[in-house]
Amino acid sequence: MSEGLLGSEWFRLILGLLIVLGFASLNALFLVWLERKVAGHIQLRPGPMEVGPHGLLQTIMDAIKLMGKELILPAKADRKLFFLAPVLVFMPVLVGFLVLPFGPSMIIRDMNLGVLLVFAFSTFTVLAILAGGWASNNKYALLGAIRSVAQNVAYEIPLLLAVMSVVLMVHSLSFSEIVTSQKSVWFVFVQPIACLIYLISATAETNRAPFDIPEAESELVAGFHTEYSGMGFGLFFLAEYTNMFIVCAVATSLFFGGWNGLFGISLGIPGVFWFLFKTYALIFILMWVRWTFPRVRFDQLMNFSWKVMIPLSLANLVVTAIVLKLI
Amino acid sequence: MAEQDNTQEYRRIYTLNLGPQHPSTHGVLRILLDLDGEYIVKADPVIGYGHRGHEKMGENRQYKQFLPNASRLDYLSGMLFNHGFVLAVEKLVGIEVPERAKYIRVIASELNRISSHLLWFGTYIMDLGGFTPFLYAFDDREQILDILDSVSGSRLTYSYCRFGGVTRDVDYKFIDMTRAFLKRMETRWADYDDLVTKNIIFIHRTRGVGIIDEELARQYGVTGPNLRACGVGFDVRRSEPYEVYDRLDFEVPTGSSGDALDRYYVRFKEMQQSCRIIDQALDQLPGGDFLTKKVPQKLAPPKGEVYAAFESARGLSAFYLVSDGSPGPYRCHIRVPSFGNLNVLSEVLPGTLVADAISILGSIDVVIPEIDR
Amino acid sequence: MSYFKEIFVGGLSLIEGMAVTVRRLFQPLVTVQYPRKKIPLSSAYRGHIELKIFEDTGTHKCIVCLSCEKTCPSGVIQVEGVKMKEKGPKTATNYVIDFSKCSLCGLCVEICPTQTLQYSREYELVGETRSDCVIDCLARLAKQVEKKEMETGRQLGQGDGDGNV
Amino acid sequence: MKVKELEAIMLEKFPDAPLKRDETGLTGALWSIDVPISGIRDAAKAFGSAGFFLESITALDFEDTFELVYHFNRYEPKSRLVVRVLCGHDQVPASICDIFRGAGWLEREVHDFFGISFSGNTDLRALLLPEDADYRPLRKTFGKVSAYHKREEIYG
Repeated sequence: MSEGLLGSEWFRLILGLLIVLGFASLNALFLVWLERKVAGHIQLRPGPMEVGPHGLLQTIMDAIKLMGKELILPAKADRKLFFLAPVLVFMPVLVGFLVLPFGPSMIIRDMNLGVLLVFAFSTFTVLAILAGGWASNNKYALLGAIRSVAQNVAYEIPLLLAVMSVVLMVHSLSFSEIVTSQKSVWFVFVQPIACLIYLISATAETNRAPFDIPEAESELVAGFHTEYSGMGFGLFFLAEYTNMFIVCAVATSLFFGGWNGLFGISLGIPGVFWFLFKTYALIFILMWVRWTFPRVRFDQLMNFSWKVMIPLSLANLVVTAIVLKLI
Repeated sequence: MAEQDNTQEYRRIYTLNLGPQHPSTHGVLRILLDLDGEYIVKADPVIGYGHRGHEKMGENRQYKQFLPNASRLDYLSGMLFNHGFVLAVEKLVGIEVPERAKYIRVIASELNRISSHLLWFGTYIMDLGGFTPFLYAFDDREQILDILDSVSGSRLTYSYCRFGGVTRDVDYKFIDMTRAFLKRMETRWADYDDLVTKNIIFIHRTRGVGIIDEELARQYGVTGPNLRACGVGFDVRRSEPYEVYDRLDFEVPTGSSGDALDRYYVRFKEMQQSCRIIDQALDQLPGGDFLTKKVPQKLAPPKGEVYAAFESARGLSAFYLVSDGSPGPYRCHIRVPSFGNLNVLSEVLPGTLVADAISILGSIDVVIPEIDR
Repeated sequence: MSYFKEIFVGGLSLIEGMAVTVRRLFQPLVTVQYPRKKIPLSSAYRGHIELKIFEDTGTHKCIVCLSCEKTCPSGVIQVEGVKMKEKGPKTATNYVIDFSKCSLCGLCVEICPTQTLQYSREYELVGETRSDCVIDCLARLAKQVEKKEMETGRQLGQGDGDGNV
Repeated sequence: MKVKELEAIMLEKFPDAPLKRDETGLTGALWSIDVPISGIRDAAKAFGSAGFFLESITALDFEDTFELVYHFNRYEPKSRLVVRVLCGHDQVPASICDIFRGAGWLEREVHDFFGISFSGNTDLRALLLPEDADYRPLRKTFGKVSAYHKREEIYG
């Protein structure tokens, strides 16, 4: 009986969800700490140092503080939408965890449409951002929300085209199959341009600097979450970092061989550690980029997408298709 | 039908209140922006939030009592304003300044100019969204503050110059620290070039943005690096050399197109020129007194007036003092460069994006409390 | 062609920028964890003013000439004194500064005829009310004298002791 | 434009108040000219076409009159020029904000501090003072004042 329970799909799902919830929150807190540490050391200062060893508990304390704060509703704001938006922004990000291949047997639900599911749901966040920006009844928030929509639409296309080149090579939308086919050679060596396009578009998708124009601090104060306080803001924050983890995890499994070691050499390290190591390395690069560059302007961002990224990704896709056909 | 169109047009344009509390208005500035989408239709800067009545204070104080006020006008170049005020009073009363004091003042002023420009550099990149150069610039600026602290005892509002000299002589430690700073900066310029000047994103954010041409600058009395960026090599240190600037060899860097990128270049090169000036001044630094003994405790200048111009970090500044023979001025007017530099915004901003507005505002380098006085 | 060139040069410039920041990642930190570690004050540091202790008298030399009070631009200083002897200068009975108004210009220190004013080296100042900013310099001096006597183990100022030289 | 030409123009326009040259430059201005209140715009136009820019406008409050002081300068060494305009306490000088567009704010500031209105400047809202300020802080009748002189007591 118990074996039946353990093996049942439902048990697996519920356990998975619980693990995902815990992991997502802790991971986001860790990432915030990591971001502050990376930023600090790049800027020749130590970052958080006071709470816990090397400030490790700082973000946990911050989260507790955020939970204790009052949720302020601006005058004439759309009450329902205003409170719905932070929830809406966080839920789709969690769904992405369902199909992420942490290890050969560590996928909560190995769907044959896994890649599609992740991107379908990650697109959903833009709706929440729009809702939050609109409901705030604040011009800065609205401007940020509008920018966010335009940006996401523009960068979704090269992102998906880049993913498409990989999918064409594997003939599958399932993460485990994509990862398995990178056993000997990672796709980053086969598809370097697609990988670069994916990483740039993913940065834009997650609204990270230098593409953080929806929340452009020096222009729009805080962009779409200007009016959010307490845990409302906390959820946006959490979603941003979880989203960052997801895009990097997807990049890891699409281009950097997922749980596989380099050229099939795993050094006896379990696959899940390979996966996490590579994901965090990618996250580190995103942070490094963020703390180096100034922000691009809105129209330049769009130009870059439509004039450089999309033609490039289309060309890459066509070349991939032709080469595959010839082989 | 026509009426309906009008109402639609009316709704298209909305007002955004940029400031007084906003992350990048450099002090308490408010700009009323009429926007069409993200494009600016009309801009109206509103100032005066930091008005302290320095000019009225000047009338009610003795000349030397106004000394601490001078550095508080433009707190980023406190030494320069302090220096400028002392120049004005010395001119009015006719006080001879020892050579050594002149050199010390020039060194201190140029150090302050670099620190002001470094702060501008950092905050400007921060306005554009890059946070890290800000802290690198502050790291360098900290060296200057340490140097000035070691001689004036203060880090921001120096109050270092006195009528007829300076409060405290410089020692070998000061000279060594300054030399070490100059040496350090030689390697830093290359880093700034790699990190910012050559950066494609930065260039795209600033090239062709917020063009102030010569005619516009003349109309609004724009001075300083903003004027030099449009190709006019006008610098008070050159045109009316005060102290020992005529004995020092330095260039007045100019740009060509007057856009934000040129303003950046000009300020960047100015920092390097200031380093050159300091280097020469240290070489030429003579011995002797640092403060003349002949200044009476109670100044009694002759009746008359003086208009003493000097080059602050932001441009042509001047103290206009009218004396009625009493120990305090009858009228004390301060010409501040940021006034004209900000005034021009109402003509530069329309037609640009909100993001550009921030870029332009940062690039003209205003200090609002200086305007508010 | 210029299109590709710009992408290439632009990309290169971005990588150069990242090289600068990553180099910093391995450089020693420049900041100091303040309350745990402190930077030495510069010798010229200007704190609020205080009365100097003279070795010969063991106290200050204020003669209540009121120069500092008159020269202060902001009316920070309040001095009161009484005449202890028929001839000679007054002795200060009250020397109070309101530090909240002080702009640290140093005019009082420069004008003092007996050089009995100096800048203190106090910089960790905090107050909860306005009255916390009011510093009684004579009381402060008395404490400093006491401390100095404890340290050196001898009575300061074997002279006449009331400020006269 | 050469200095000679400018001097000729000014002499033609204001025959009884020639352009005075101060060789010592002790006051900071190389030339000075006293212009009647009706002649501000003519003078400003002449300086504008001679390539001058407006450095500052300020006023002095004397017991008998206001004195408006305009400082012009050129992008050349030592060419500052000061224009003095006597303006009675109830007189309204003409605005030069269409000749020098930057003059608008400077006139607003003078209006703020002294209550001098400039005819032709349509935007005389308070610039540095609060919007509802009804006091003129730099007049010698406001607040603490150390002295209030007649003009000749200072300028002789």
